[in-house]
Amino acid sequence: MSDLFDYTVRLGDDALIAAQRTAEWIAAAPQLEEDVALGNIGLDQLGQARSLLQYAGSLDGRTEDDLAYFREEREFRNLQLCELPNGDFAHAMARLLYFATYQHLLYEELRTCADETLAGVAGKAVKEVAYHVDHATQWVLRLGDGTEESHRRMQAALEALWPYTGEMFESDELIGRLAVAVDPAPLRAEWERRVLAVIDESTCSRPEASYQHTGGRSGRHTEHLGYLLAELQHVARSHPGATW
Amino acid sequence: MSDLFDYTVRLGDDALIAAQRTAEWIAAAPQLEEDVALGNIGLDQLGQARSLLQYAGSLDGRTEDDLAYFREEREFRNLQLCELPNGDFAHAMARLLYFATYQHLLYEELRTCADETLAGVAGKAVKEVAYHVDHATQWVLRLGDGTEESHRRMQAALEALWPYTGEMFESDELIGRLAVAVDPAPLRAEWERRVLAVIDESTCSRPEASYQHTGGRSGRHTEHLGYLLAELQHVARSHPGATW
Amino acid sequence: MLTRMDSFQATIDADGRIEPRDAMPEGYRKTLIRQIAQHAHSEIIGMQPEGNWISRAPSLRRKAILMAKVQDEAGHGLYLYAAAETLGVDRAELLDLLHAGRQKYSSIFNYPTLTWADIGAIGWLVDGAAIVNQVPLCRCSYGPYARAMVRVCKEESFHQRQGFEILHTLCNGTPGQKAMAQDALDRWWWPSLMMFGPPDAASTHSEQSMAWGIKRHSNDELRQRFVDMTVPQADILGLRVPDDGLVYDDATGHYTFTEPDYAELYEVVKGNGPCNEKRLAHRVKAHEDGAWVREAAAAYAAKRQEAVA
Amino acid sequence: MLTRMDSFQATIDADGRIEPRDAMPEGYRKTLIRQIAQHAHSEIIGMQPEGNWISRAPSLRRKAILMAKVQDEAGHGLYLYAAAETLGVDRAELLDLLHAGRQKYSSIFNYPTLTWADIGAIGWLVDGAAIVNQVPLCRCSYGPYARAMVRVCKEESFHQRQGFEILHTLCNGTPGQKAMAQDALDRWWWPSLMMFGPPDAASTHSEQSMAWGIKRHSNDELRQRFVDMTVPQADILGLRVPDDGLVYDDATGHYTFTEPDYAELYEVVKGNGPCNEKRLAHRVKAHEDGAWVREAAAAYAAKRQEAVA
Repeated sequence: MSDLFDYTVRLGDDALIAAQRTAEWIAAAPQLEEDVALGNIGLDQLGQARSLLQYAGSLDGRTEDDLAYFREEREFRNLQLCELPNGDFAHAMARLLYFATYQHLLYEELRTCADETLAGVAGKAVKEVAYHVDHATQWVLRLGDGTEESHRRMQAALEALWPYTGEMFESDELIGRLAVAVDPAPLRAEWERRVLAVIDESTCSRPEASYQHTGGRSGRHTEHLGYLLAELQHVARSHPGATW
Repeated sequence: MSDLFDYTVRLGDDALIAAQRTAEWIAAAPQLEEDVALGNIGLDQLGQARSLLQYAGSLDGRTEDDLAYFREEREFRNLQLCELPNGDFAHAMARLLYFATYQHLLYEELRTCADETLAGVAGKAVKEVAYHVDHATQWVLRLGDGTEESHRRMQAALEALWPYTGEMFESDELIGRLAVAVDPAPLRAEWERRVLAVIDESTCSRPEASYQHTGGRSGRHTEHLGYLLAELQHVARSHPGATW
Repeated sequence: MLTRMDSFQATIDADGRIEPRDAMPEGYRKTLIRQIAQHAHSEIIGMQPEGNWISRAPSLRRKAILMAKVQDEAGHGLYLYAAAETLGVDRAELLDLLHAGRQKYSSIFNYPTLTWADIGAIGWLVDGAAIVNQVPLCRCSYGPYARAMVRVCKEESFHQRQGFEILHTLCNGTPGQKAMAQDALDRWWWPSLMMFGPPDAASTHSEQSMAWGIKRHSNDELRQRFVDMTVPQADILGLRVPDDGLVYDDATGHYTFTEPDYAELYEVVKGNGPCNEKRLAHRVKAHEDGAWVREAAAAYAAKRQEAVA
Repeated sequence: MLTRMDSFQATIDADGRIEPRDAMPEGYRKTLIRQIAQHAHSEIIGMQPEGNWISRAPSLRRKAILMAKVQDEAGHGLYLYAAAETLGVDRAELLDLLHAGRQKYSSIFNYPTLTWADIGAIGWLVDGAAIVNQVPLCRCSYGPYARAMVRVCKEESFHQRQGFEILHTLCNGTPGQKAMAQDALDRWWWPSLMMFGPPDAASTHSEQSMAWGIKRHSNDELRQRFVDMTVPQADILGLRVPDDGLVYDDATGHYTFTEPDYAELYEVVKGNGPCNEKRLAHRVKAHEDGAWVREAAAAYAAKRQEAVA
């Protein structure tokens, strides 16, 4: 399998697993407007996943569904941040702020890359994730500067997920070899600037962590992903070869 | 498939799905002794499931694993009571009291049935479930007559699961046709006598229900079973034909 | 001189639209609130049985379609609560009534979704029945409700086609898939027929609603329309409608069919269906889990307001 | 006349057993409490990574074996807490220290179990290493601990064989299964080597523990013993140990191997491993969720007591 395949799968898996978690909020959100908003966001993420996995699949004769439903856990390449269980609504918004801000910076660069397909996907996606960032920002501000309880929960969520943000900016040999790949390491400073500005404004304090989780890009995940995949894949795997 | 197969699968599925839920308590019980006790109970249930599914499988050339891992949700014949999510420890003990008391009465009759294998399984199992009844009884008494909170939780659990007990005593055409089958309908009076005696002693009040759930014996389950099976079956289905 | 109530009756008689600021009889207002609220509640409770399969949808394309559909239902809930609010109640009140079990939602959502094929069956049958019920509501005498229904119906006919398409794919798939489709039809057929409510002879609210131009057709008329529309579609799918009494009557051009077991309907309406407890408990839990979020949003908004003032 | 402490030293020197009512230096008592508690904590935290696969075990036979194994670990926890209690502490205190992060458990359990093969690898490598560590403890100078270890070791050697057997089946299975087994060995090899603690040169508690007959062999000795035992088993499985420096030395009869990255060990011990937070949070949640149950049991017991009195 090619570097381009591997790289595209990373981005596709991020979006796919994020979509799966976002969708768990549907019919469980704090208010109906948020069911709609999270539905939109989940659909955007799923759409990105499909475009990326279709493209990856086209490089080695597989379909998006082959990649989503018939790979093992160790073959998934998403960030651990995306696979963590939902937690409360503050966790959902902290994750969305961290992840969408990263995606925004990444897609912004990717849309000028030499690979037309990736550039095209990124060009469409960058607008979507700008909305995600905005949505998350509004909620982090509201929750951080809302009630005592919401402040406490927002702070806890920002801290709980912070140790999963380092992974977003890891460079590796694949990134070095593949010209069209966006090196995420240099995006970190701007990501921190943006995210910390929101956190500061929210009256929450800046999270710190002595440890940063890693492994998603090489298929070493948290113990949560296995359960997510069992659910995601069970029907498809129960009917091998079927069309839906 | 024969009536004997269908009947044996009912009992086997009850035990299998109960074991799956009981096992979820391991490493999550209120105290270490209870991790051990629930481990024992889950192992007993799983052992019964294996004996019964092995026997059912032997009737039509399948293995216990074929039956456990490669049937669809609609082919499972367990009581809905067994598949409900665990809830709190009071729910676990209410379910065990209801289910094990039923199993005890059933196995007691089954051990004198004309089918040697079923009689043998029942003869071994009846001793195991007598212990389960005893364990559940002790806890229902402790929780019912413990603290205010435990009383409230025990009462809530007894009531929440009561609407799932009617299904245990349903007779149907299969039971009518199959000579070795134990008709559960006549067991109801003694079951109620035993269970209500425990509830009375626990200082809880007797639960009532205007509705009794049904459908498990014809494969109409709650929406919970599908998720349980996705988890149970995912690895096996991911490696069709493999030996473990 | 015409009183304001005369003007109401004149509008109704002329098949015109009553708007929020128009005078209306209290019974008209109450009937509408009850009906629109029940309709809104049905949309949001209806998210659950379908939402149950989003995480397990067997292809990414189907997953996306299903997510969009469930999200549309949340949107329908929003329009409908907004329509109800034009009658002087607010959404929070209506939700409290739902959560307390004092307002109903469509009983169809008290049945479980047990396989992927159920997602097809719900789209085809349940949305199909909803459309038959709702298309006449696009001409309802109350303007805001009628306009909400126009939008809802347009999306629902889209959902209905998607449901049919799911089943069509299954019916042309493996034997296991085809069996799954038949099983879904077997389970959803009778509950779908009951979506039109009790038979006319036993229907309580109908007459006055007809007079007010809220309701345009009787339950039995709509049920017949649904059967006539659906049976030929089942034939296209190659599925058998689970009714031995089903016969096409050349003379009338309609299907004769067996009446569903209304005793079951009454039980489910009373709360005694397979999923009544689960649906309401899920809804209440989401609401309670979200209370701190709504409070925070309100507190934040109040602080901004203060800052501006 | 001999003092009671002289008698302690005499018993140690004669390789005899110290029993709970015997005199012992405070340092001896504290060291033992710390070690036994850490060992007990390791048993109960160790239930989690394996418990993670009970619901997904790919055959019913393996599911039963795994359930029994995890249940044995709970049992080991019980014996070990009981052994610690003979030294004048109680289980509740020790659990509080664990939950507060003030007592440790084996760092090996801070790695995730990612595939079914990890259950084989844990049985084979982790229980294998535990046995190498623990067999000498069956001759530990403190009687209750030594006796608990006899029982624990017997069960663990059983677990170790089961783990090997899981991998043996995978290695003789499909290519996918074999790859899963190799992957598990690749991930668990280095953490297993670290189970013997820091290299002797950096080991802090060892010398005094040796003098007291608590410890019988150095970390590096035990590590070597483990490597010598395990590498031939890997050969039988047809798996490659992920160490390019691994060579059999004919002269010494031992394998030469690359030292693990102890910096990682120190990080994980400090709390910075992939699952430290998850393991402790799960444990604390089970304890907190169970508080009302333990309170109820105590209240009930008190009521019975009163009734009898």
